[in-house]
Amino acid sequence: MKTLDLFTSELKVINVGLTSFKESLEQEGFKVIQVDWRPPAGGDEEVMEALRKLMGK
Amino acid sequence: MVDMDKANKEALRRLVSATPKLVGMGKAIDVVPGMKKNMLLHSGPPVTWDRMCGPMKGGVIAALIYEGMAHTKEEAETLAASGQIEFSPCHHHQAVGPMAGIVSPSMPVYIIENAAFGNKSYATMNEGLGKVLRMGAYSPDVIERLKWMEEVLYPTLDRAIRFLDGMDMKSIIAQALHMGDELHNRNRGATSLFYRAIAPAIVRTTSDPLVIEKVLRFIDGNDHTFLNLSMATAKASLDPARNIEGSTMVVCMARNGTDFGIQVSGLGDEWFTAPAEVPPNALYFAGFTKDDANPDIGDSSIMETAGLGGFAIGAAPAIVQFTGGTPKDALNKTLSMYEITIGENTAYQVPYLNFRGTPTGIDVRLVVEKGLLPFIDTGIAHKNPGVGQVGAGLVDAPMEVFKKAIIAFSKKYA
Amino acid sequence: MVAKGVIKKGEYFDSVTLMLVARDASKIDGVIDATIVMGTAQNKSILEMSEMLLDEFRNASDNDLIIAVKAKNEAAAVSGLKSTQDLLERSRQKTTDSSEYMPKSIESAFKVLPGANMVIISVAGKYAAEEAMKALQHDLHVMIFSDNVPKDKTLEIKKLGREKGLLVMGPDCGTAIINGAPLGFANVVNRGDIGIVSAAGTGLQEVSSIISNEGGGISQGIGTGGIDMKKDFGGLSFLTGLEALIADPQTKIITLISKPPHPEVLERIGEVLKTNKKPVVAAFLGADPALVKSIGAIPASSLEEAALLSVSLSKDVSMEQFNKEIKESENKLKELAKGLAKQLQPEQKYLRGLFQGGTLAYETQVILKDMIGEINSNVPLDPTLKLADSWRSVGHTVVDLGEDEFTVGRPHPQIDFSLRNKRILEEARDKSVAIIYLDVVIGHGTNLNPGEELAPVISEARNAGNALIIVTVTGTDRDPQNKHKIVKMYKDAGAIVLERNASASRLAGYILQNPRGN
Amino acid sequence: MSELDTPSSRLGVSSFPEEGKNSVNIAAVSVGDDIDLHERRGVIHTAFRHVINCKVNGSLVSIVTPAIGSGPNNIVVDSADLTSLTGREGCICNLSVIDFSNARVFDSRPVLDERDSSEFLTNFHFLEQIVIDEASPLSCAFMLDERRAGFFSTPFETGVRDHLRHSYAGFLNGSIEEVGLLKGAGFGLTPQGDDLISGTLIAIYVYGLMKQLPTEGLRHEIYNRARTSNEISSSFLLYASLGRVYEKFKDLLDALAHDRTRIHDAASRFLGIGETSGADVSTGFIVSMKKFYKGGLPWLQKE
Repeated sequence: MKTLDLFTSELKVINVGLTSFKESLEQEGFKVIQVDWRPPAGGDEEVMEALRKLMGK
Repeated sequence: MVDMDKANKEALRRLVSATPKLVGMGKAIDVVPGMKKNMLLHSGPPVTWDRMCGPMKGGVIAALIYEGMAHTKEEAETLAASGQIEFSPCHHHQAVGPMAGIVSPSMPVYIIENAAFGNKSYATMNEGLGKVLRMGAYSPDVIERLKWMEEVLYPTLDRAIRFLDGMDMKSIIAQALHMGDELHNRNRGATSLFYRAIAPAIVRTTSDPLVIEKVLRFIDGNDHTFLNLSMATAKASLDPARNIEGSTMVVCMARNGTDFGIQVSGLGDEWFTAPAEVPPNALYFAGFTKDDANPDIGDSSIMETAGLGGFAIGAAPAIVQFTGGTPKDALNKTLSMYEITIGENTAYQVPYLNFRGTPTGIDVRLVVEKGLLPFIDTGIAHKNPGVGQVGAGLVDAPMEVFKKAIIAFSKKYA
Repeated sequence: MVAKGVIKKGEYFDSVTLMLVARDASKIDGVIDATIVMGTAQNKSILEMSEMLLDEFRNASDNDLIIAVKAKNEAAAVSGLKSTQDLLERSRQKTTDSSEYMPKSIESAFKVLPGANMVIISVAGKYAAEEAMKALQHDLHVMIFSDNVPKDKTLEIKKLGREKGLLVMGPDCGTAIINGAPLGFANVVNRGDIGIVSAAGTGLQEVSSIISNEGGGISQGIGTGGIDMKKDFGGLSFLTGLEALIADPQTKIITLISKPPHPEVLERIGEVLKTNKKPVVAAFLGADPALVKSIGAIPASSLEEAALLSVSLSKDVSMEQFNKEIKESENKLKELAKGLAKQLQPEQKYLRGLFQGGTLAYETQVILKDMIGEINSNVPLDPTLKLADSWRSVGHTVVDLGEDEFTVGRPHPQIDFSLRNKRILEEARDKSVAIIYLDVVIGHGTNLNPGEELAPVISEARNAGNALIIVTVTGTDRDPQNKHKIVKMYKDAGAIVLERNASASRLAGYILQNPRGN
Repeated sequence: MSELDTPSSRLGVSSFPEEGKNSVNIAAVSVGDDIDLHERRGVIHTAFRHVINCKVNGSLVSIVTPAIGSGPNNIVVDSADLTSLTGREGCICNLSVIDFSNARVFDSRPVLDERDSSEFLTNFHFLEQIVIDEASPLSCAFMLDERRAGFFSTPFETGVRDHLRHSYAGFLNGSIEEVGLLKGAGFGLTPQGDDLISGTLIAIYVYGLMKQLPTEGLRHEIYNRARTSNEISSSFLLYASLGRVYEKFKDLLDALAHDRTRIHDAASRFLGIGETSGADVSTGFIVSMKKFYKGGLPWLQKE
């Protein structure tokens, strides 16, 4: 059961977005990695749609 | 639907298993495919005379005077505008040229052979820094140098290269990366290795000591001697990866000072273009500013396309000021490129990443998905003909061209 | 000359570290020689020759690490040995260069942090879905803080999560507590045996804080976002969370928090509970207790009750005892109300609740509607009571300042106090206002100086008029802001401070039911 | 040594879930040719930032970062740092969480034969000079250049130096029993004596190739005398005795035999292993080769 694996493993977080969440977790001594995220296709809907097709989504 | 990952793996395999070798030299008109007496090759995607930027126009003028087709600037301009001169991108002739990238019929070119795939590529000899044709200069001294290169330098080098029975470009580049080059903005290591290899052969094959001295000094005096060779090497390595059904790998990035263009393996020879920009955060030589700079120009971005240049900047701490930072920043720049590339080239390594292979094979999908643009570690020309290089720096490829490619791709395949 | 040393069984350090540490150690004052080697026969004989072989070393094995220090005197030897061991320990904590590189995508974040198991997403709603799908495809649990995620995408995500048995917390999930880690806007609470699934953000904060303050503890606090309990979303995330807590050996008591779920969702929750042996407390605020009983859960009328019930269950306090205590505290509350009511003038009739926490605004209305009647609101229980203008109060009024109408172009009221502070002073000058009711939610992610931000405004409001100011604070003393400290500041400023929203609401209710206090 | 008494209690691989839950989260780049992937459950032996050693049904398998490189018993994974794999209590490692689909098999046999002999010898002095110049102070490189003996200062250090000097000289003068005195001596997780022996073992193998002599028996005997309960050291010795080499040493041999221009890079990388290990193996290799080319294999003549 994947949720149980989570509860019994060390929590390791990937944070996409607000860095304050990363800082809070680090303050409490948890492992976090921040993703330097940027909007796909610079936010261009048409292109994102085309990309989704190509990525088979 | 085609298996793009498989296609890309194949494209990368061809790129990294290339065996580029400098086999000799020849006159463009004799060796370059499709070259004509009234044809001038230029860098980047196709461009007409009226849309050409200053440096490229200057280069054209210089070439026409050099070819004896015109005697003055004005004559040259009229001729160029008359339609009697055919302009064609280097890339359409298995050739590449730095900056303006002008190749005229009687110019000597290096011949690189990729034996593994039986294809060749061509590039002119590097003229050095300052007032040079590739920067659009056409003053008498420029023409004179070109003449000397044709009449003295070319035969001397050609003899030496053939005496050596060719030169393995891959191992020179591999070693140069360990000597602090990234092979685009810094070619000092590679040029030294080239010098080391060619010098004895020149001495052996040339009788006149004055010629020997001048030729050796010329090679030694120009750290960018090897640039044209590394570009031709990249070109020869990339061409076999073209036209692979379903591959989203970029096989060419090139700029003509007006447009920035890319070509993608799975999309044949179609160019996807957008306006070329002036490098925003470049390092300008004393006395020059952004206002003097010409928009991004030259085929030299073939280096990044092949996983070198900016992609390998982590190997070149000596020029990190171009990245506006520390060696660590340069490493992070290189690290970020692994996120948009298909794989690594184990023959070309970044020592400071524990000899990890350079990030190689740009995947259009990854660029668009991650919104992370390939960056090019490039030189910058003055916007006016003939002034020469005014700086160097990092410039991002425009997102526009990758978006266009994705749209075209989904039209063709999805 | 004194030799000291220890054997470290089964401790391995790379040889570079060993060498450096030994070198540093031999530089320490009074130390003549210091070395760290494997306890092989050969090394022992070499130690012997250099007079560093202690008897306890003789039975060290090839795999044991020997730390030996030789010094001028006892003291130097002891300190030398100690600092050697310290140096070794420190070498363990060395961080790595690779962490300096910021990966550009979830995929590559893996390479820097292999074994990652949770992704928090707080990018703009239209992108959040894409990232969440990636996370799930990599078998990662996900918390989506972002709101305005398209409904179809939301369903897609929740379905995939359900299929794969992965937690999908959100969209619009403000808070969660996983393995003791505060995710999003969360409080620092004790760990323990009470597991919570909540479809109401501040609800989870309020309940987990009360539990912690009452000496109980949280095993897991799973948020789902409010939308989860709507018909179309069938409680997909809620059910996964519930099943997880049923299976989790650390969890002895399960606490459920939500606004009344859609009947079909409630039914599905009942299905899952059929197999469950653990006691379940459910605060489905405003739902019919009979319904809650019918699915085998103990109904709680408020977040406070849910929390206290859970704690007494986890501490095996008898129901009689529990009810007795509730009665006592209730009586205290009524006494307090009497005293306060006496301070009011005849024209002071109305309650004005200005909320940072949506769930709390909702709970207060649920509690007070039966005590003081109709309450106008921008988020009313009864649509006919919707405020024409959210910026102007009418009669009894409760506003949730966390609603979009207030937050466009402005940070959430839990971060930016300015808007509410202005409104407080307006209400204070209104002669018809009897009570200004405020909640303050603290914890990670919220305003770091709620004391300094609000206390002065409270005293100013007290001077501006005669309205009573009731404040309730959600959080714990271990939160970065320290609950205890700010409670005191508010009291000193002239506010009545209660630590739970439900009590505070009922206090307000009692006061208004009996304005003269007789 | 049974799995129970492996000293691994605190070095569990937390992100390695139990069997059956194959949430693959790390990809293998290469797999050593001596690894049997049928058995995928093991016990952590030791764990460092770049290396996790596991006992997988009796033999040692090392999960390593690309920085360490391939080897007969190495699994190179695509990660710059394994620290985060080694946080939690418990000591099971489960290789089935590694994605092997794109891994290539590493061939640990050096590419050499008698035809390389001459080039090899001419290039040898390059290597020797590099080791003398670049080896770390407390390595065995003092055996190549006496001036380096001065690096050993404290009584224990000089003790180590002299012990290594004498026992190794004895060993190379043909008394195979001296292996017993050499093994386990000196600094490092793999004691320097063991590294010298590894160097010699590879030298014997290479010399055998060049001179086309059978040396298997000899290598086997030396290994049997050299092995200890230090599993890491023993597995290095084992592979050396089998003529199996790790990527960095394979590259070095290849450079020595085929491409002079690469010797310096290859040597520097090899010297980078451990604090002294790389240097000690190289020293053993160089000293032995020189000895063999002067007067053949000392131990054989005795018999």
